[in-house]
Amino acid sequence: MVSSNETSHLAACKCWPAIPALCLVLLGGFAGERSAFAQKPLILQPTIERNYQPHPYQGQLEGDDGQWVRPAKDYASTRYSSLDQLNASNVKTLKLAFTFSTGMTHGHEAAPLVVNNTMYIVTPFPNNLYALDLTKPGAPMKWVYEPLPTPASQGVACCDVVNRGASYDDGKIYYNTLDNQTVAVDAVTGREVWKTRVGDINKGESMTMAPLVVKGKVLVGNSGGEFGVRGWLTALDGKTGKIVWRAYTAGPDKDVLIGPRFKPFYPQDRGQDLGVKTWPPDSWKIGGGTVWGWISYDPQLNLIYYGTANPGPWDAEARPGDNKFTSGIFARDPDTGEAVWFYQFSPHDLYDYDAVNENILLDLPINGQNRKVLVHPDRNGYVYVMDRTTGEVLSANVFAPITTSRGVDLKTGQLQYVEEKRPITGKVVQGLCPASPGAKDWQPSAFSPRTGLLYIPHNHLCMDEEDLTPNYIAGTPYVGANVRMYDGPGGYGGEFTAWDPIEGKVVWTNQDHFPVWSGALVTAGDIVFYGTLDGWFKAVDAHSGTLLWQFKTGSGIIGQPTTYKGPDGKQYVAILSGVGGWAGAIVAGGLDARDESAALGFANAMKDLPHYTNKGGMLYVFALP
Amino acid sequence: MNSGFTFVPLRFLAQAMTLDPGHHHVLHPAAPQAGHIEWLYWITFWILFAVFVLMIVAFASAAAKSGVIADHPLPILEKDEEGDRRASWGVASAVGITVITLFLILVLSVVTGKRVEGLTSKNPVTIQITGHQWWWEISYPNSQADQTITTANEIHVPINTPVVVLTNSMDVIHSFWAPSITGKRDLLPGYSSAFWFEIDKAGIYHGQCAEFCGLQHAHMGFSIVAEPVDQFQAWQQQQLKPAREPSSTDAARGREVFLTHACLMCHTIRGTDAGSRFGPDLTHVASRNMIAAETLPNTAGALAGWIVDPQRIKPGTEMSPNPLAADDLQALVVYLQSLH
Amino acid sequence: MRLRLQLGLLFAIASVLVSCQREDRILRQPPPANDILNTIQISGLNPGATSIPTPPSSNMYQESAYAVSEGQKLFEQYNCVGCHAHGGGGIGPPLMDRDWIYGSEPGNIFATIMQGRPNGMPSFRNRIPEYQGWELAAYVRSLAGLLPKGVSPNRPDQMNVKPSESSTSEQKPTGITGVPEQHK
Amino acid sequence: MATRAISDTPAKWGDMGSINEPIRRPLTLDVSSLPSVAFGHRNTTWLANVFYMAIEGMMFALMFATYFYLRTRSTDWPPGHLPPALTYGVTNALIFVFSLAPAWWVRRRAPEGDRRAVRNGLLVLALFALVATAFRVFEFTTLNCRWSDDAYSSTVWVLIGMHSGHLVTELIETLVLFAISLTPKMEGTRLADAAINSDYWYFVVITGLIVDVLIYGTTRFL
Amino acid sequence: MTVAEPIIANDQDTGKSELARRLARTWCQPKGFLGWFSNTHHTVIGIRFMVTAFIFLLLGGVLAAMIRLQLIRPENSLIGPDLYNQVFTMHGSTMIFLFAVPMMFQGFGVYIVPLMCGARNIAFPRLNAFSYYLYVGGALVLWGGFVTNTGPDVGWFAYVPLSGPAYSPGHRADIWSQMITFTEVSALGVAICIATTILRHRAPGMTLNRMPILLWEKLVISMAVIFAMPAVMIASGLLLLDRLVGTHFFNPAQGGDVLLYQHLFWFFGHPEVYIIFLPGAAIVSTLVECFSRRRILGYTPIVVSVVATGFIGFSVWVHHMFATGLPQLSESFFTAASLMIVIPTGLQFFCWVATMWTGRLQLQLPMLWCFGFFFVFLIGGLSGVMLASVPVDLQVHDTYFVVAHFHYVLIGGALFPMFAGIYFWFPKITGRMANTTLGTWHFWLFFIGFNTTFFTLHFLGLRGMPRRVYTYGADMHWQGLNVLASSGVVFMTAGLLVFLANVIRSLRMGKIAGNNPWGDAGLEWSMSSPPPPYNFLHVPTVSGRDPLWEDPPDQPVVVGLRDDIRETLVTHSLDTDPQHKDEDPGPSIWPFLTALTVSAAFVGSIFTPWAVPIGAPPVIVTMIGWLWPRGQSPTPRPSGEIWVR
Repeated sequence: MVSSNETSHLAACKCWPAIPALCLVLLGGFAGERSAFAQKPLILQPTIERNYQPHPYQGQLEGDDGQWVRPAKDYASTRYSSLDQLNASNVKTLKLAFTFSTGMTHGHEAAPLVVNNTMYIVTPFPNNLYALDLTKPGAPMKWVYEPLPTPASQGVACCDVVNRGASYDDGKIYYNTLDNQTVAVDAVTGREVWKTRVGDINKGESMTMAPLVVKGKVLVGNSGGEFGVRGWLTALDGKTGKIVWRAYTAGPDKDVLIGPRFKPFYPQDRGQDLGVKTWPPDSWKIGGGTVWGWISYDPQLNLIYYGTANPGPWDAEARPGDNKFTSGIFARDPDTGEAVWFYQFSPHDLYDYDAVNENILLDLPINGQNRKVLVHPDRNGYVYVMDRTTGEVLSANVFAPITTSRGVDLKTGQLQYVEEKRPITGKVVQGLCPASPGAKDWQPSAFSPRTGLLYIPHNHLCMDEEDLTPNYIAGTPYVGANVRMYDGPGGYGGEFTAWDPIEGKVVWTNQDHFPVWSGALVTAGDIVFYGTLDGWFKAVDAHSGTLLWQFKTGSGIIGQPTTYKGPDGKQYVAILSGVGGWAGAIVAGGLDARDESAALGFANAMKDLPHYTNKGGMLYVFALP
Repeated sequence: MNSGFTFVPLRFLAQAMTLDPGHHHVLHPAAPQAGHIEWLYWITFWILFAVFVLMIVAFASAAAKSGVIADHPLPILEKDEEGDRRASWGVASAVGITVITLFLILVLSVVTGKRVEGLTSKNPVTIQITGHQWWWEISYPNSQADQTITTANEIHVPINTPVVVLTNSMDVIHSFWAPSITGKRDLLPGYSSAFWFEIDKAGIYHGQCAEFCGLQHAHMGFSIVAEPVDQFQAWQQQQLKPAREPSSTDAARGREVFLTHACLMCHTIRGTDAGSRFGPDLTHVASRNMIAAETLPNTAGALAGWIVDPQRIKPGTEMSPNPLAADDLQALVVYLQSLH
Repeated sequence: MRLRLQLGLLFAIASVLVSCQREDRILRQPPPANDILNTIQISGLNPGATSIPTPPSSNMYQESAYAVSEGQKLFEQYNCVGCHAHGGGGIGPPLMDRDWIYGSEPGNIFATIMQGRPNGMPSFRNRIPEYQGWELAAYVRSLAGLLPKGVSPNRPDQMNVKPSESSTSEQKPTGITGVPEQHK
Repeated sequence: MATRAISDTPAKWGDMGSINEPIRRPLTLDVSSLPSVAFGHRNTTWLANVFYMAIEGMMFALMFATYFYLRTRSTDWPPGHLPPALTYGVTNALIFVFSLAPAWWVRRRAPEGDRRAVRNGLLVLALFALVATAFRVFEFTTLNCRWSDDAYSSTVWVLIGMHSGHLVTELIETLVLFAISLTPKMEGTRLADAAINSDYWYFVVITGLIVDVLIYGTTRFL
Repeated sequence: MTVAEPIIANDQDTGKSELARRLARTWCQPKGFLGWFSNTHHTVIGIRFMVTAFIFLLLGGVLAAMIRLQLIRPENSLIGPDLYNQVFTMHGSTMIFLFAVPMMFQGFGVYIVPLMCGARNIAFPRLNAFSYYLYVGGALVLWGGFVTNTGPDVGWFAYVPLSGPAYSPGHRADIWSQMITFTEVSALGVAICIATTILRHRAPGMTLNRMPILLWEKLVISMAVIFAMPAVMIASGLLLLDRLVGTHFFNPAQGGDVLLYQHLFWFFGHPEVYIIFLPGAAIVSTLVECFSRRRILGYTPIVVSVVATGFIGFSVWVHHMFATGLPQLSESFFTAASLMIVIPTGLQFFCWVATMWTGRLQLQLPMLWCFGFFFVFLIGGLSGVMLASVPVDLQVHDTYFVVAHFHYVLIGGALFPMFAGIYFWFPKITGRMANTTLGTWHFWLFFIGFNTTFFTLHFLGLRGMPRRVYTYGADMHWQGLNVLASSGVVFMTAGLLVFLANVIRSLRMGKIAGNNPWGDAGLEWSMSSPPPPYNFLHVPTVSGRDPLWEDPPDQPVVVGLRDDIRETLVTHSLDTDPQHKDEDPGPSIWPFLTALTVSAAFVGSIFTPWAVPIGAPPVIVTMIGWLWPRGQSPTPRPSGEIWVR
């Protein structure tokens, strides 16, 4: 008899631990896509405004001379140009006027400035400053200024070696180099006027932000929140380059320049030495809170507004407490640096929600009352409208899908975190929206007084995060987290949204496959310009978002479009194309997306970007024929 | 603790075998919980000892009663219904007694378990203990963040105050055990659990990792320093300060050595640039009695030996050898010893 | 019985050959001599007619699974992941691919770690002991699939961001394949 | 002697053996007339097969327990994945259900010694197993996860992988039995083996359906 | 092997009769080199199991001696932590997986069960032989790994995450988990053989209530193996998958869980203790009955206890995990269950005492070992009661107290009965009596050595010495007790040497034993010693619980089984009514070849998952070779034979 028929089952199936192995060997090629939103309801989604009625802006804006002297165009940071040659009917005939290659292949985030018929472009590292003569055909180069920053500074640039541009004031172009020098260059001759070192790369500091010049003071801040630096904002004397004052983000009150004038609206921001008490001992010294974003200035109130970046490290368990004054907004007196008020968007930030985004200073009717407000689309997914005299939050509305918080308590000003989404050491927490780059990162939005809308280029990403015990080793990254990002609900990565700041609702939105990592520009011709990571430079209708014109540039666009009136009286639109930055690092740095954590997890969301675009660095200027 | 259960010679014998000089002994409790357990231990011990004696007597007397020496198989006994019935009664009653005894032990065990586990008072001191291969990270979380203390391997607690211990592990499973204080608790990665203890006698109590955790499982000790509340608070205040500035040129040089060699890649000294959390926090290293997870005394010689060749003392430890020049080493040791 | 003995012997010999160094746990041994830094060469181009013979640089640590896994641990601890992620790169270049800016020999990598490189790679000389530099070099090579699977580390107990070095093929293709879906 | 009734030819108690050999005891139990083949639960291989199924069933049970245990450790289920797509899973479940018919047929005809029916039944069963295996290959592609993603994916892959192991084993065994049935050796105990093979197929089907409920059902409704 | 020519002592079965000659020819096993690998007779395989397992007992003992030597003084540098961890892991794994189960369950069971049942061979003898070769394969993998510095170093329990991919580089832990696969498949195969033999091949008349206690226990153990071993297969299998192909079962970061492993492992681990202990208890029951010269008192309660032990054994696993911080309710439940299991064991003790009390206790060498068992196991059992209590367990868990406890339980529960059994069945296996004087020396040396070593360890545990430490500090004051403990090793080693001398001497010049030297009641004593290849000249029938004592002289025998083929009798599981006849498949080389191909696939899969697809075809081929009907078969059946349905 076949005595042990069953033996065949027995022996064969005792190898079962190997059976899945067999299957996976045979089928290794097949795999499913990761999607965190299979069935789970999102907690917060933006509200769409169905019956939008245009309500033109009632307030006053700065006068416009057709030049572009600072990246945000004006002190209120509107990025609105009153030039109206281009409009919905003729924009489709927009043609390339001239181009200029920067010779760099990293992320070009700067805004081309136009002053006195000269265009100034700052490149990414090595941070050359080019002056182009607009009066001559083809805009030949007038001069180039090469600051020769130390190459080693590239090692402390968290998210590509970008530079967000220069500012013009009083005959000088001011900008920062990656190795922490602020330079003033004579706008006419290209000679260096002064050069001041304000930080140290060995501590992980670097500088990427565009300075703002207020009342002769050059305001600059450092970068390096992922390197355990101590963030600050410094005012340099525009003439000499001497440091006038320096306001640290964390630390004792005297370092933060908190004095008797400091009157935050909410009680949790009041108290002595909160910059020390809300940190574990000595952690504030390496706690981030850098100032690498945008500064706005209200000449009337004589206050500057800027956001502070995330606390470090990302592993929040390593820094219990509210971690003041990171991930919040400061109002300061530009003359002395004294803090006037502070508000923290993300106390004890858990997700790298820097608060460095632009603050657009407007006078808006809120609840029937005309208020001096600032509008701040934050990384945490809310557009905050705040009273800029007091720091009171008037409204905070959702502009992108959010799972990490339940809303903002307008009474206490507190962000309501979702407990289940709190990253834990040693455990992957899934479906965190917005992801680390936030619902919107640095890419600045534009405000049109004609439509009364805010045009927000932003991200639509979510992530999984696992915290790890971080090690602080000066000059090396201090993060303590594994992150993997992916497209948000709906399976796309970016959006360009028109936002009604009064109603707090979305008016229209254009989806994009990738995060919209470029700045926005809106003109009096009711056209909005922005670029996409795959290299399209687009003009859309400011009322409806309809695509009117687009141009495919040589590389992905992460720059800030500007417009100006040329010497020939025509309206020009300029944009730097050159993929890079955090989002484009996968291309600029040649990263390998098989590692989902590459570029702090961003590479995973950008896996297919290399199919769409390649490295480059080119200025494109357009005009009507 | 167990005076109620004294059978003098046996007790003497038992105690003689458990004579112990140190504070690392299940039967030398220094805390109420270990005391309860010791009580349970002894009462169970004596019950079981009685059972043991009875059983041995039973076997011996059975052998004595019916034992015969014979080379060849003896004939089979006839059935003895009456004898069997009596023997069956004996078996049944023995089983009955067993059941009752076991039930008694169960009740005692559960009652003791309740006494050991139940937290008796409010306002405890909370300690977070994180296991690492092969040392203990100790932190004292505080709702006011700047009052958070981080130290290693040496746990200071106030006496007569409940201490709540939160556990966690960064790598493999460890087990926290101070025999004189209370029973052990595993530190499991992916789980955070809590237990508590309270010490009523001031002193230094030794503890050790009790779950096999790799190469240096043997050298993963810790100590609990139980002290009066005021001393404990003084210790706390001291620990909160940043590291002392070097007071001598030697110490200053030592700090330089620390900050320019491998030390700063793994250790923190608050107040300096060294901020790595991979190894123990050394901000107040000189305030501890032992180094290397209770392996060596905190003396200049041991410290120097440990820094130069830790792999001789703990093969496989994560601390790397540091072949420093003699005067650098000297300076470094001076500096570390100044960090009170 | 005899056959069984022979088989056992054969098996034992085979295992010895296979695993001779893989399972060694070097807990207390000096690393290879440091003169490697004087002999390694990054460029393949030699001035003059003949090439200078370069001694082959080897790294005993890359023979040991334990040392490579130590390297994996150190890669995390010393914040290498901060810049190079888990091989995919970020601030620093990726290490999983076949592009080696400064050479892929153990000595090249060791030199890169110890000396630093001008475009942002910090120098870890004096910061980490030499043997750890070699362990790291071994691990970095395993990231690129340059080590046999037997010594390459398994996945860590962390977020799963990529297949482990021990379960992927030895030399990985570079670049990205496949056609992306059309852009909306 | 209640069981006597079910055996048509009981052993005979007699006083002498049938073999020409001196017997030291006067009484014998003559079993010469007992049959040499048994079907169903009296077959020793059937019993061994039951034990075997108990072992494998225990493995499945523990994997199910693992699945639910890991379920408790996650807030979302499936965590960060779409549930496995239904197409191939449901098709395969239907194939399993229909395949019970040939298995039942073989099991029923084998004791009658109907070799042709058994051969055809085995062929049909093998075809079913083959189709199920083929669909299983596609099923792997629609699980919407990779075994190395996380614990959930690993469990799903191992569950279905374990079951695939049984499926393939059963396929091979059915093919081997079918090959035997093409020779004259398919008779007697081998017919019994063919019937036992059907029992094993029932086991494969039942565990397959439970696995389906787990990986397709609980990810949607739990 | 060591089996000498049958020594014919029974005048009824001189081997010269026509029937004996014909049976001997039919049931003969092949000779020669290939024949050695083709042999499928249960006595041969059983002896191989036992001899191999004993070799591993000795090897495990050498490792134990190394451990004791290392711990003899504080900060000893004799063995570094790397080797020490391998040594204690190898000690535990060898003793549990390569010695205890193969010896007590597989070897002894395979040898004795068919003899006690009155069967001509074990059911599925080829599966049985296959199991043996696989066991040898597992042993070679483990020890091959050890000698090549690839010995597992993660403890015999291999807790994750220490044994997981992140903290155990190389292939050391893979070797361990694949060894588990080998030995468990082997144990499961034997469990199927033994359970089927007991249920289907018992002699007519040996109804369930007449089954010897030893068979009951083997049946219960087989069931325990069938239900417990899958858990460790799952645990080690998932561990292997985690390590080799990157699954995440035990990775807390990705939703895995480290306690899951412990649950799976101990769901096997605790029944395993009873799988090891119950054979010992069965031996003791048999011996107590035999040497008390009376029917055992309390047959039914003992059988019920054995079955109950089998069941309760599955509900106490969590007492290995008290220190992980479980909810109090589950702690109480598992405390109660762990205490409850004392009751059936206690009941057996009481029955033994009562049997001896009411019997006429013949004090012979095997009985001396039984008394050793009573003493040692009693201590182990009672300290087990202490460990069931959560608070006490939290103190002494993972200390030398527990080490002492389970050595008292396992050495007491397995090794002492094993020696008792060896001395008892030695005459049956070899045909010669073992030397009593040497045996007595063996006992006392071993007994004294054992207690010196392990009783001392209790105190070390109470003094806070954890398990698995490769050394300790001088300031812990543990040296004195460690020296004392280590000194016991000398005695134990001496005892084992005396035993080996005894075996060698007795094999050569021991007294000829005869069929039934002890006058025992079991069927295994009814044939010549050692048993002929067909076991029984006539398959017996029984009419009482103790056949050789109770059956009348005219007890019938079975006739009508063919002697030209290997025909066996299949009876009903419950009432042993003869049901049908079956044919033993006879010797075959294929089980050995299959074991080779399966081993190759298993070992290969440690190194690459491709070993599975590459290794599968040879496995399938050898299995088809094993199962394919060939030769004379099918035996022509009488036409019109009616088959049982």
